[in-house]
Amino acid sequence: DNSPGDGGSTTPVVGVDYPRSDTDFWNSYIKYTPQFATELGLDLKTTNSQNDVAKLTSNVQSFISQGVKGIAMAPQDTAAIAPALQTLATKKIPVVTIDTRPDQGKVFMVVRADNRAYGEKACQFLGTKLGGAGKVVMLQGDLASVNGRDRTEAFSECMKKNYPGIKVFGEATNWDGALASQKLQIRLTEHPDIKGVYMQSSFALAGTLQLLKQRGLLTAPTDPKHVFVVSNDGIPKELQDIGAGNIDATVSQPADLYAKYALHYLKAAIDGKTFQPGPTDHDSTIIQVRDGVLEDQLSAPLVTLDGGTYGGVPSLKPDDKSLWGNNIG
Amino acid sequence: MSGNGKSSTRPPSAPDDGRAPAGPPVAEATDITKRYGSTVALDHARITVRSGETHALVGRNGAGKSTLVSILTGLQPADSGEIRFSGQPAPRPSDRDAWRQQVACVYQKSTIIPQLTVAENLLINRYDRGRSGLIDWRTLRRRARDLLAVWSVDVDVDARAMDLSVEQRQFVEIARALSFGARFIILDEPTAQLDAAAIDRLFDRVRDLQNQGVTFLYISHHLQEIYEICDMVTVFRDARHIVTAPVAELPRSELVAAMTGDATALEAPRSRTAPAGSADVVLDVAALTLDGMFQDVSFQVRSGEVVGLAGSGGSGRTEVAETIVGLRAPHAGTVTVDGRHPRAGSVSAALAGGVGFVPQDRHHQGLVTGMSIADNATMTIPERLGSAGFLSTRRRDAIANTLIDELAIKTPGPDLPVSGLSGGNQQKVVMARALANDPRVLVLITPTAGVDVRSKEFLLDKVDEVAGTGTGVVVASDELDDLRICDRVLVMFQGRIVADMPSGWSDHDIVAAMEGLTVDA
Amino acid sequence: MPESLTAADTATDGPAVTAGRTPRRPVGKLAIARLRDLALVPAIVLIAVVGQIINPVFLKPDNLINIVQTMSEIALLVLAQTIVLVAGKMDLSLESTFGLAPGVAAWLTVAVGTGHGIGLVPGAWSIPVTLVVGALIGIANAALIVRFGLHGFIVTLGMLIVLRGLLTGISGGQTFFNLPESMMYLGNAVWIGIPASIWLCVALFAAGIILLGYTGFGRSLYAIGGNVDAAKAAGIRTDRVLWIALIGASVLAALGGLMLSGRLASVAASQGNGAIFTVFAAAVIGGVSLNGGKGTMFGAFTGILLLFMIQNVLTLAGVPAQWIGALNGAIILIALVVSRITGGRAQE
Amino acid sequence: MPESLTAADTATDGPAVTAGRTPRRPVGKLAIARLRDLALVPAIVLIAVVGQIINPVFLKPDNLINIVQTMSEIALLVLAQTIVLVAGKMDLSLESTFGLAPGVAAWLTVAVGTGHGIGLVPGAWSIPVTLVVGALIGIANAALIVRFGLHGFIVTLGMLIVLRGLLTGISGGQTFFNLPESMMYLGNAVWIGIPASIWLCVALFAAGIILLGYTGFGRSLYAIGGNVDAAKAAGIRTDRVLWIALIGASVLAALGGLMLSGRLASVAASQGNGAIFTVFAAAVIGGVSLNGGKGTMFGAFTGILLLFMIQNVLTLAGVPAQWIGALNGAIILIALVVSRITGGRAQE
Ligand SMILES: Nc1ncnc2c1ncn2[C@@H]1O[C@H](COP(=O)(O)OP(=O)(O)OP(=O)(O)O)[C@@H](O)[C@H]1O
Ligand SMILES: Nc1ncnc2c1ncn2[C@@H]1O[C@H](COP(=O)(O)OP(=O)(O)OP(=O)(O)O)[C@@H](O)[C@H]1O
Ligand SMILES: [Mg+2]
Ligand SMILES: [Mg+2]
Repeated sequence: DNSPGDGGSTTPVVGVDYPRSDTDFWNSYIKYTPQFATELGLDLKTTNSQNDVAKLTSNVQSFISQGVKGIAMAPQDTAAIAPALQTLATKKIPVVTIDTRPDQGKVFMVVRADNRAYGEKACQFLGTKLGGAGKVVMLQGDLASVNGRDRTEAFSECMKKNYPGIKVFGEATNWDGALASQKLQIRLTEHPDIKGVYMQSSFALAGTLQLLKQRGLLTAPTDPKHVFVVSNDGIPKELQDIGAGNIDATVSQPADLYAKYALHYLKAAIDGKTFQPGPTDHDSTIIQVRDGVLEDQLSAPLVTLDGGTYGGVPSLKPDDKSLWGNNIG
Repeated sequence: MSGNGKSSTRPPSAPDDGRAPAGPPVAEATDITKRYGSTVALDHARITVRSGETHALVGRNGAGKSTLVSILTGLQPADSGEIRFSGQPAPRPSDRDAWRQQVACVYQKSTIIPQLTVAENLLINRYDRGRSGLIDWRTLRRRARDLLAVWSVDVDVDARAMDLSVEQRQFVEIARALSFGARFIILDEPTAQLDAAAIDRLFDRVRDLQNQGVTFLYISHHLQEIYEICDMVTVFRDARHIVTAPVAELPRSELVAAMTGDATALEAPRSRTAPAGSADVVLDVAALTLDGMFQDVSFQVRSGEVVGLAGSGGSGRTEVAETIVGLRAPHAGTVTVDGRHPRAGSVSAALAGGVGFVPQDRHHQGLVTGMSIADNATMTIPERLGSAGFLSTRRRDAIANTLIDELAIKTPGPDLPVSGLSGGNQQKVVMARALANDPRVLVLITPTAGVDVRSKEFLLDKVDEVAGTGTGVVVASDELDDLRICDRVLVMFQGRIVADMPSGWSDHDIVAAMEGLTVDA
Repeated sequence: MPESLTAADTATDGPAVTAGRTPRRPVGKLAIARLRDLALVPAIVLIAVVGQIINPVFLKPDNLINIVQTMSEIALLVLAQTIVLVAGKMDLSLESTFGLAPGVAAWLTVAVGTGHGIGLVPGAWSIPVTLVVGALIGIANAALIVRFGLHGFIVTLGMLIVLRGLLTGISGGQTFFNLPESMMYLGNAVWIGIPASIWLCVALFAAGIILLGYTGFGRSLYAIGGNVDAAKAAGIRTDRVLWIALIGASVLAALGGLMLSGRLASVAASQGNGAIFTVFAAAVIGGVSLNGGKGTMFGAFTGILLLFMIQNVLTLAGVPAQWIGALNGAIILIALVVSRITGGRAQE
Repeated sequence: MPESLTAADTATDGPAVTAGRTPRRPVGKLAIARLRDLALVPAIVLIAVVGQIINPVFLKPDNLINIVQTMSEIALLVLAQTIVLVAGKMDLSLESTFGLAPGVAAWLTVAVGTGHGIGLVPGAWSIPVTLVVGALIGIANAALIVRFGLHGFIVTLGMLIVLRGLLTGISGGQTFFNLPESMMYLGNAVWIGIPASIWLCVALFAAGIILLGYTGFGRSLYAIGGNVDAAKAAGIRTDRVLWIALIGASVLAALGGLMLSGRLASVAASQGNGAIFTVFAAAVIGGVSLNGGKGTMFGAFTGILLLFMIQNVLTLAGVPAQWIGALNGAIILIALVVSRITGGRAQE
């Protein structure tokens, strides 16, 4: 299915579908992508599926019509993408998925950080800081999101296993800051002795801090009233807040690496390269998830003020130059 | 010139008998033109209303009367032409208060706001304010109560307007219009919804005001009213001014000729020959009762017979008719059509059983104005338009064309939306719909309401003709013209039939019976 | 009451009179009515030309099929909504039915363990289950609106929230996958080189055109939407017609949802969320009146087609991700405004 | 004649005639009107009792303050929508204004580098900017609806999509942080031990009650919503009143958005998304008619209060996350149905 127009020697056309454009994290990804495409010498076509897998399927179709040689996507619904992958497989167009791992079908490479690890890291940090006892609120994302679910499950399991003395209140928030704030407020009223908050994404960041401030709970970590707050994403604002002592930790989701390695693997696929499970040259490991699906598990570092190690999890300081949040804007 | 109009008993309003009153006219419209798109509603029309007179404005449906009213009251500007009040140019269009000091109006279209209370409707936009600048509801209610007392309208000023009867609402409108203290009052078909007693009350009040020197512009399709209370009459036809003359100098036939542009006189009232007593009974109403509306109503209609169902508003005549056609389900009693009992409370069963129906008000129940004439006229007979639920547009249009010819509906074709027809023609479409299924029983409720004289004549002729083919007809109306074509008239009062008058009744008897003064036979 | 007043009045004006003076019979009028149906065709052509200039892929058969295929499921919602709107009602809950009906089918048929279904009934039941759920929702709507006389907007707004919540409830917010074969068929089959969903969508719209224009039932819908009391007085069983319309609409929505689930081989907990905005926009751009009694199936079809063509062009044009929403919205708003202006009447 | 008949007729059947026959005097009526205002009070009490039983935290002052504080911003949307609904219009775009207005303020005031603003104007301008953006949106709506006579539902549906897109556009989809002090004030200040936003919300509703019930402007809104031609004939400048109502509503929505932004110390690109459903549900449960001319501010307030109390109780009750939506929806639906049934009339 080579269209006659492109002779092959010119820069290969690749398609990248952005999953959504209304969160900080994905917007950083959107910002990085063209940057790395230029670096790698790829001709980039982009679409936005606005978190709607039907739209994603349609976008894939228009990529095909435009004769792309490879597609990177981040299907937020990992089940529904199967038919599209099948179509692409029959057309021999390689696919790299970012952030999520399709439930079925073949892809050339999955580039993602392990969402379960996010939950676990947050759990280890909070567990250590709380000394294994107390009450914690977990502000979940959307019930319908795989990544959110992974984080929820990992966090809850880790708490149950390692810190049984900690009671977790899980609140679904639909990734909505106002709703998150409302739920947190209710829980704080009910249990004024809540000592920790895990936000599964930075969407609830400002609202949570504001609420804590209002209740006089935004105090130094040494203060007994202090509430430990762990965020997730690693956007610049979180790093600043860690530096300022407003929150205690975050898990930095590597938006830059997502963009970089998505395109890296696409180019490799077009060039006919193949990969094997094992460590990579960029401080991560490729694992074989199932037959025909490799996954490059990028590291998602925990960031804390002192850069210490918590429950066996090492962390970086917020001003670490390797954090993507310190490299944009 | 001034009023020795037939039944008028009041003294002449213009003292200077025989000469034009001195001073400028109260209101004067000259050379008024108004277009709506391609419709010319007024074409260089004019009218002059002199101080103290009661001036009638008549014309067929669509002649432009109401349009002139809205221009005279400042609701909308004319395209060209000039309005003067007492010799002064009319106020600016935005200055509603200034307009209202010149002229008050009861519009043809209701200007009652159903959700608001009677008090607020009466005094809308004329609120009493307390010291804080906020509305003082208590004072407002008191003022409203005083206003209503003048009209002896017994309604609670705190009732919502939507809960009032038609007549009560009309009086609220009238009371409001008259409460501005304007010396010039326009009444656009104020009696269209009032029964005889209410009309009398209105006219008493109008005469009071006439005696106080208030000037009226009065619009009505009831020509006898013109002769009863008006001094001057202006006739509009096709958006143009035709004639202005003292009422006394324009006999009825000339008036009608001026309105219709057609010299042939109205036919004399028909003298029907009632069908032989042996004709089949096509409609048998037995002991029909609808609680709160009417009780124990029984009568029969024979093939070819026209039976009137008279009564004032609230007498139950409309409800009886609606029960016959299935719009209402009776609590007791039966309706037999042509020997069978259509299921009670089902219009489709009644239609299938051979009933044709002209509802009370064409806008409310008669027409889907956005749909074509063909669709409207054949709405009652979907089964004849094709098989298996499908319809053939060709067959529909053929049937519609037949009906259009039969009823002489003026239209370029069957696919014109009925909204494009004049009032009289719209009513003909409603009639066409009623006749489409060749009914054995035709039920008509106020079939000529709001249609002009010529159309009225045509429609009543049609009824006569249909009866001639063996259909039994019920005419529920309080208009004497409608009842005149009947072989006999049943008069209802407070939900019961109180009189059965064979043809040949006098107007007085029937009006008296409708008022509840039964003349024993 | 005052509403009918307005309706009657506004109808009075308009172009009728000129026609009134030419005393010929048939001809003209119908042609104009048909023309109004074609109101969006110039816009569609325009978008096609613009699209082709922006990206030569636009007019390739592949891309055209892509457009119609992606719109086919939502188009069924538009079809359903048009029926309801013509009858003078509104059904906001269609978007939730679109997700819940196949969701319930998946929940009941997907085996335990393979995709968080409960595997109660065999896979072959999935299509009947979907349609039955659609019908039940329609019955609930109709009961509340027709039987109890509640306001359609309010009832279906409430239903929208409840049904969406039910889908989240049974799915636990997760996506159902490993759907039974029968559920996947409609969304994936290809008949004579063209996806089945396109055939189905086009066939249903053709049926819709016939239904609205050439059956007694269809004319009843217009009559009821135009003036329900007049329809009643003409012997139309208004309640029955409304029941059928509301139930039929829900079943169509369920069918649309089924097709989408098939195409995506899954039912997401969010399936259909927000679709109602697009549906209303398409119907209205296509000339269907929100006040009832007006509009055609063909017009509605051009409405949804136009919207999806616009989206496709925007995608092909590579508009920056964060501005697609605003641009799409602006084009819709302009289309709405223009279609209302050219459609004449201010208020409808 | 015919037109006025229409209005009259509907009343002829049914209870109208009887009303005409029972000439009872003052007492009752007004009291009943007031009572109707209180229709939701029993439901509120019921929820409070249930809540207290489920979790004794419910009636603690802290929790009550929570409820009112979290609802205060959306309540302003309800207030705004009520004004528009009473005047017989609808404004769907309020939910987008709720996000866009503070979004623009943040975009213009937040310094470059600290949070992807463009730092064009000093922070002190943020409140005026928010309100001006609200007013501009209101002007756009009013121009299209009042000036050009387009259908309010259609216009504001289009605006909803455009404005939402604009916010995504200027924010690049990201959340604005590091808002200027002045933007944070209203959402955070505490006056006499109670959050400023509660004071503000209650004060504005009190003002709303006076506006609708005791000023000429308020009564004009009812008159216009009830019968616009009649209002015109009564000398009400209907166009001007509608302009003011639509602009005022947008400004109120902007203010509500500002308060939320302040409370959350940020403006998310999705701020307000989906809020319109809640807003309509609250207004309608509170007895405001979608057909205009009916409803009170107090009723609307009880509507939104009830919804937030329900949410609070559901959260405190620890209902499983996936069923909260369905339960919440079911309660709303029941409330809608019950409020319509007790409210009398079928059609409104
Ligand atoms: N608002 C309007 N828009 C368009 N046309 C109108 C409007 N109002 C009136 N017309 C048209 O202007 C003409 C005159 O109407 P008008 O209402 O003045 O008639 P009328 O003499 O009062 O009739 P009737 O006796 O039926 O009340 C009619 O053809 C009518 O259709
Ligand atoms: N309200 C209206 N809207 C649109 N067109 C109208 C309206 N009224 C009248 N017309 C048009 O103007 C023409 C003349 O109207 P007019 O009312 O004078 O008819 P007519 O001959 O008096 O009929 P009728 O006997 O029904 O009154 C009609 O044939 C109709 O096409
Ligand atoms: Mg005429
Ligand atoms: Mg008139």
